[in-house]
Amino acid sequence: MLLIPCPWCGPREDDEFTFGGEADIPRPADPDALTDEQWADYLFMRDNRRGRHREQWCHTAGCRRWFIVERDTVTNEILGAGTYGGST
Amino acid sequence: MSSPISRRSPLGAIQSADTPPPDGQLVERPFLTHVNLRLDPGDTEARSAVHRVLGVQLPLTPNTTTAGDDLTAIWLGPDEWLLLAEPDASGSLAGELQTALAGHFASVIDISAGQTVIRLSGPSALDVLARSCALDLHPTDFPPGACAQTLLARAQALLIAVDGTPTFDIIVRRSFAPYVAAWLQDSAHPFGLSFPESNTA
Amino acid sequence: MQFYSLPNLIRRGLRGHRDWTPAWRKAEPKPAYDVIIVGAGGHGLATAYYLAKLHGVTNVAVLERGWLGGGNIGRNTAIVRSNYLWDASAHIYEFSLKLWEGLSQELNYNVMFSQRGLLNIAHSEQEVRDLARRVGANQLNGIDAELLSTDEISRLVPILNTSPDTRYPVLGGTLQRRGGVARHDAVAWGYARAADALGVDIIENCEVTGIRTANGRVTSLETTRGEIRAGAVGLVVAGNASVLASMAGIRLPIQSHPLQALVTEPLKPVFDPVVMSAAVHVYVHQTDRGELVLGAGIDAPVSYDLNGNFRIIEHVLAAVCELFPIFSRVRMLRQWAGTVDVCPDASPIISGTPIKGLYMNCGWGTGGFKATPGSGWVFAHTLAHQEPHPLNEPFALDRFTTGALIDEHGAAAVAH
Amino acid sequence: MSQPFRLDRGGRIDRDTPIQFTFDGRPIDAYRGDTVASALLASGVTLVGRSFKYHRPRGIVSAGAEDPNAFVQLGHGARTLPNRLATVTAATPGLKVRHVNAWPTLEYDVMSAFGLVAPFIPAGFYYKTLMWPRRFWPLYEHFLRHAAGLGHAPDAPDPDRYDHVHAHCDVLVVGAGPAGLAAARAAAHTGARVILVDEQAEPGGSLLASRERVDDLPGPDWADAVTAELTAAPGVTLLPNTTAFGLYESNLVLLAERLLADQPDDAGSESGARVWRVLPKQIVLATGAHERPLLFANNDRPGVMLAGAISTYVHRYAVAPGSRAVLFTNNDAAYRTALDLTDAGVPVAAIADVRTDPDGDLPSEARAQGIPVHPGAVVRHAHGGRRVAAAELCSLDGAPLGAIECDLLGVSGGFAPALHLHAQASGPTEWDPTLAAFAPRPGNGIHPAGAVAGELELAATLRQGTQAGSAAAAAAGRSNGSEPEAPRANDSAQAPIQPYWLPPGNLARAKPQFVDLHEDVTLDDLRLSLREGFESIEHVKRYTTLGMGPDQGKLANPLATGVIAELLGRDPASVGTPRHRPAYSPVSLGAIAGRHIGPLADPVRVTPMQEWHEAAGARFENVGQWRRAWYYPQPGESMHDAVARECLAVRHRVGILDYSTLGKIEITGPDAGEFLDRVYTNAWKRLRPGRCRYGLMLGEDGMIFDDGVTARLDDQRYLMFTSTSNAAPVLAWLEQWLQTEWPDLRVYLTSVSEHWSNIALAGPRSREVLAAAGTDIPLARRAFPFMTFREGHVAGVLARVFRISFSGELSYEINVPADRARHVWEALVDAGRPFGITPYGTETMHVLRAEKGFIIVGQETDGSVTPDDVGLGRLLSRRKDFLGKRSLSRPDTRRLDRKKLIGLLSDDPAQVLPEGGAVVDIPGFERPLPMRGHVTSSYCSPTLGRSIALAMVSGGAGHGERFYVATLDDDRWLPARSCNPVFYDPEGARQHV
Repeated sequence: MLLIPCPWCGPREDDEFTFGGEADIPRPADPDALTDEQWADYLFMRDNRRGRHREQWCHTAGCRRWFIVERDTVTNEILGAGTYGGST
Repeated sequence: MSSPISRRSPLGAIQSADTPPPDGQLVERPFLTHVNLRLDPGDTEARSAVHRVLGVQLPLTPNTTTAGDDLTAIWLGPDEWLLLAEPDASGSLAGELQTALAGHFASVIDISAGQTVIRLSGPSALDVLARSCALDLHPTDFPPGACAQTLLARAQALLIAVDGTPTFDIIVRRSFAPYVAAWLQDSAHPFGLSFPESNTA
Repeated sequence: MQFYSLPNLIRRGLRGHRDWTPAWRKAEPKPAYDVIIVGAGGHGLATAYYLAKLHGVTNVAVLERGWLGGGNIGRNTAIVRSNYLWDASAHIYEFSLKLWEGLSQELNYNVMFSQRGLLNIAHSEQEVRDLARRVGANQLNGIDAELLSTDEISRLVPILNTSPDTRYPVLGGTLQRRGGVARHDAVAWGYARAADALGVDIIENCEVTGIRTANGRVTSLETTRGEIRAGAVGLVVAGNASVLASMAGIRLPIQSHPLQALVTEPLKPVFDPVVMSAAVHVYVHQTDRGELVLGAGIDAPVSYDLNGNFRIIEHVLAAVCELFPIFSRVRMLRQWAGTVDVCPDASPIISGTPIKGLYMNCGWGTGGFKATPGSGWVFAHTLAHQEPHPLNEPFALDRFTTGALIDEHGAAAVAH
Repeated sequence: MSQPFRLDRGGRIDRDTPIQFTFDGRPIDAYRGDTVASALLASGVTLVGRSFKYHRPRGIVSAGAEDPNAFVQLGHGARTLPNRLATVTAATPGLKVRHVNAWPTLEYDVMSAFGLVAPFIPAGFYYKTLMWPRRFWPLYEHFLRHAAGLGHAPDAPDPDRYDHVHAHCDVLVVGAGPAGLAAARAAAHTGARVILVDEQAEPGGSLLASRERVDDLPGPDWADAVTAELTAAPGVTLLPNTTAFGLYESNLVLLAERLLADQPDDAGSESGARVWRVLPKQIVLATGAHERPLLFANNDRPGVMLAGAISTYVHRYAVAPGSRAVLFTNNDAAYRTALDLTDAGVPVAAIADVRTDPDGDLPSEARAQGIPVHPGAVVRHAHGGRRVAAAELCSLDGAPLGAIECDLLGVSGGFAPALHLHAQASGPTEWDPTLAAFAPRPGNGIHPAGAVAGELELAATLRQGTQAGSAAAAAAGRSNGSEPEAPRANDSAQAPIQPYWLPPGNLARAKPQFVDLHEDVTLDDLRLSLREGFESIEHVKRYTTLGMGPDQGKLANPLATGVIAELLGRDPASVGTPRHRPAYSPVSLGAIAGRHIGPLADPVRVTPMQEWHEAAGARFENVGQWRRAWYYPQPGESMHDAVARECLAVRHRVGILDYSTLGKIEITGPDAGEFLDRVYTNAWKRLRPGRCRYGLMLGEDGMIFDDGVTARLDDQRYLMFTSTSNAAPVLAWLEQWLQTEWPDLRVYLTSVSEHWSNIALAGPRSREVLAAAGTDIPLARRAFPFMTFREGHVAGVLARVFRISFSGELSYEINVPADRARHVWEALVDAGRPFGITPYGTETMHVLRAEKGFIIVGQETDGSVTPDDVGLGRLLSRRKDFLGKRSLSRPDTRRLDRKKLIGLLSDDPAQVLPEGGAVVDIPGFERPLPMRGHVTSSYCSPTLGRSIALAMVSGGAGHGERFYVATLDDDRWLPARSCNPVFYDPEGARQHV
């Protein structure tokens, strides 16, 4: 059970949250300009990193805000959290 | 076709005329006015406009509330609040706010019928909530005036510490109210607490 | 290879079992191999075995970071079935199931494959529709599949709560009689022993730290036991696919999640088939030892963490107590987690890569164990011929570019 | 009283409260305060069970949760408890205790025949045989399964309920022995919130069996005093009978509290349980240590016990587990037991000590008492069958020292810290050579203290506990500067142990020597495992089943580590120990499930009209958590009849549907239109206020995610309807895009799903009904056209009325505040009576929409379906980008042979094609048979008086193409022809009237 540090509500148990996958995957500005490979890379390919991992969480059962958490995917240790616009 | 319009609360309270909620330790507080307010906290003009209507400042500190005589402003998010007021305020409150906020990027939505309030109070309140709530509601961490959106068992709920009795107001969505009420009923039973007849959905 | 049989067991038993030899050699890495398999799990060892047995490729090494069979083959819930929805999946899983049916004899190692039947139950009208669709598809693919009524289900598993008064009543189900379970560790050991006997070097405690390439072709592997040259490399590392692939600069459409499982104290036999309910994320069967083995849902966040997650266990056991009210007083003995590599379509990747000579067999999600023999068989073919077998052609990496996904979320045991 | 082995004084049992229970039907006398084990020992019952594999006679080994043998079945019927440990089960009046795993009786167990063939069924024998003939495996397995197993599952649903509590504290102290009590005291001293748990019925741990004095009080009295002090202290929660069974990340600790049943029943005191879910700021680990058994031939005979356990039975329960004892040790602890036995009047015939010169205080005291001590000696063999009769001693070099008669053989191989909890969460451990065991390293908010930290001396343990308690409180932010003085104890210094793993020389060849008593894993099994290359400790575990029993190998694993190290000639630290897993002690599934069962299993969401539906005799279906009216059968009507009646009512008159479960999201702000343009496939900015539009939402992969109507309420406000099951996912999805990708858009999203109930009036007479119900909204066709919405009063309630249709008929969807919905519903029903208004449910809704060829997301679509596939390509805007658009131009989404939505009419109009049924071009019996697609929806259409179906088939189909649909149960092929998926009113005239 993870304690997710919501930037607004503080640490809460993980079942209050929705996991939103890897962070820092911006939607391409002009998808039509991309090759199928480039689009597939945006759509499906992930670093799935072992260790430091920046990821999106939403405090679904709380303040409904999306934010960024940095977590070690091996130990599940939370290394930091930040808001969009803010930083981790 | 004009039979008097009867209102029904999720937990079975039925009344045509609004009456104050009965006293007690585990009761529904039906038909209160719930207004959802969204605005940019940086828009100080908008906030003072709201202040003029409500008579209280919007709480900017997460998980806190500000209470006026007949109205409580509850923090829901950095740009979202719930205004909890007496039954008769319904409609008018939302209307006044909409007028006051004209021209601002804001949203005022009356959701009174979409949720209800369960009041739990008494010395065993903490023990009862500990059966379904993972938060530490000990007064040192959760003093009167504090609020938190969380889960009660598998339902979302908004908890408000009302006073040090302790007394809690538990705000739940309409369709989840019977489930939450049943949990509280089941948890409260060993402590000799239960809903009055009219509320056992 | 010492032949395993009752007479031999008795003969050696009379001599105190002193002259049994190791099931597989503790091989030292040679400087070079024709093929190197990374990962001594079920799929990797099966690949090596079929390479040597069917394709005459015996200059093969299987590298294992830790101890043989210590990955998902040692952590899974050992369920075997082939009732998948889409043709591509149905064909490879059914091919695999046929191999299972003769595996103990093939390997001269009793993997205790027990075809006690596999029951999928539905709790909603839409689930009934989906199961019916799967049965229809399975039947056309020659896979045994039966649609069951609630009554038939309660006759098959009387201890299952089929009352209409439960929160999510059982509305129907499907049965694959040829489905069942196997002794998961034995599968790894059996393949290891058989592969070793054919000359394959199994090298434990040898971690791959780098993948070297030259002009777009893989040349060698850097390991904790030195550099090893390779003609071809097969990465079969469930739970670490992305990590290994990244060593070759390849990004995969995979996310790794913990999958929870638990086992109870041993009981005298109470039911036979495997029972699965996708809606409540439960699958349960009783082992030959008498323990109930329960599989649960996967954790939502990406993680390689192997300490269990109690919340998921709470949810699953609530569902189990609803489905099997008599299990409420049975006790959980051990709980653990494995890492499942999940593709967006819940189907595996058995494929070449942009790098010549480098092949991947990964992304099996929760379907890996049941596919072990078939996966090894087609991957061996792919490595031996440097091109995919028709059975694994649809599972190419480029399907994520073309969009030709094989969406098996419905047929996968748990919601991904 | 027939308690031959009960001492006539001492003990902490309540001699004034005699009780009686039965063991295999035989009455057993006991006192309140006894465990089942202590009572059995007091009565001279030593044979309590049969071993898992060879069915050898087994007795009680320990006085706690580590016992490998004392598994029994409690009670019977629905309340029975399989595989409970007699050593931790309180003796209660009327408790029925039965043996497990023996037949027909414990004394004469036919399956003990396995013992005879033991030489031929070593570890893993089943991997080497039972393979021929192949078809016999089910037979072999049947036999294996029935031979294995242990207790019996209950035969009826569990009548008990289980409590769950979330708890928080500054310091959680696990274990209420000397270290734990001292720690809890020190932590409480700072005013910290403390929870102290212990698996035993009363706090005190080893103190309850100690000879030492603490702060000038006898150990047990001091424990009582501190317990009283803690019970009185504010902010301290004391939980006896509570096992900390799991430690998870975030230092979440799971406790299982055994509750005394409200009314004594035959399942005894364990029938109820409460699970505590504790999130402490800091943890003091004071879980003590487990004494290690020693290897010698027949070391599993009943009467062979851990030395410490003997002391516990003597001191706590006033039971002498035997009448003549021999002790075998490699450390000082057993001497304490020798003195305890002597004090209790039980002669100690010999102490065999592996050490050549045991000269500590305790050995000297023992010698002084005249106890024969044999230095440098070991027990090589235990004589006796169902009870040990003699211990055969020899010197380390094998020189025989003769057999010494005894009925009690106490062993002590040193102590292994009970670090299970710590290790479960991957807490760091290291090999401690002075203990010859693994010990936990502190850190990560965990403070080990006492025996678990390797401290075996009482005074030091008390000091350590006090420090740990203060340190933990301080780390939790609670400190008042001062640390209470540590309690003083007068215990004697202990000489170091001498690790003893393998018996020397040939002694190691003697058979059988059990490493794991529960699993019947012998020394030879370990040898075989290593010989066959299974050297990793995990391989040994899996190959031999070492430590896989319900005792979790608490005694076996620490011993095995040393034995394997010696057999391999390696350092024990490098051998390691099998991975520790929760639960430390087994916990019942029901206790873990807690309240989440029966009526509280999952929320049942209902609409404000639920009671009306029930009164109207509706049948219901689950749609996610919602319970929706499915159809309203009238007396004598089948489902088919009812649905037919409801359908025709809507087509010819008027029907009323409770559609409140739809998701409703208000989208407000200046950029609301732009936002909708990005998330919907079609264009929205130009939609005029007051108008509605059907929208389609795709995932980024181009596949249909959700659909529904959205209305523009005013310039800057839209109301979006989502499908019932997607209400939450769609809102989350929209918020994610808004907050993470497009924060620049000035848009607010608010769910109003629960505020607005939705009542659908459908059918040619619906306009008249609405008018009759009373409304100030002009209803004339031109005043209120199709796909528009109006705000006004309906039956006196302010409503939003949408003229949209999911049935293809003239239809109004009337949204009113949920608390007034029942009033409006009843008003409409009353007003509709003259028009023959008919309530209809979800089944009829499905038939009506199928007749119109409207898709249901999740039924026609399955996550692999694009808008083109279901004939909605016209909704794909060419002029703007939208989520998923790019994916539609990938090679596979452009394929011409993709599955497309078609209509199917079976040749036999009475034949309803099976939903899910496979569709083929040419039937046949060869397999695999090429499949064109499958039937997604199939109904009997009362309107058309025949069956209709929707199907997805590759390449789609023109009109009248021949297909065959396979039946699912009887291998028949049903001929059918393709057609336009819009079966009824294809021009859509009816909804415009």
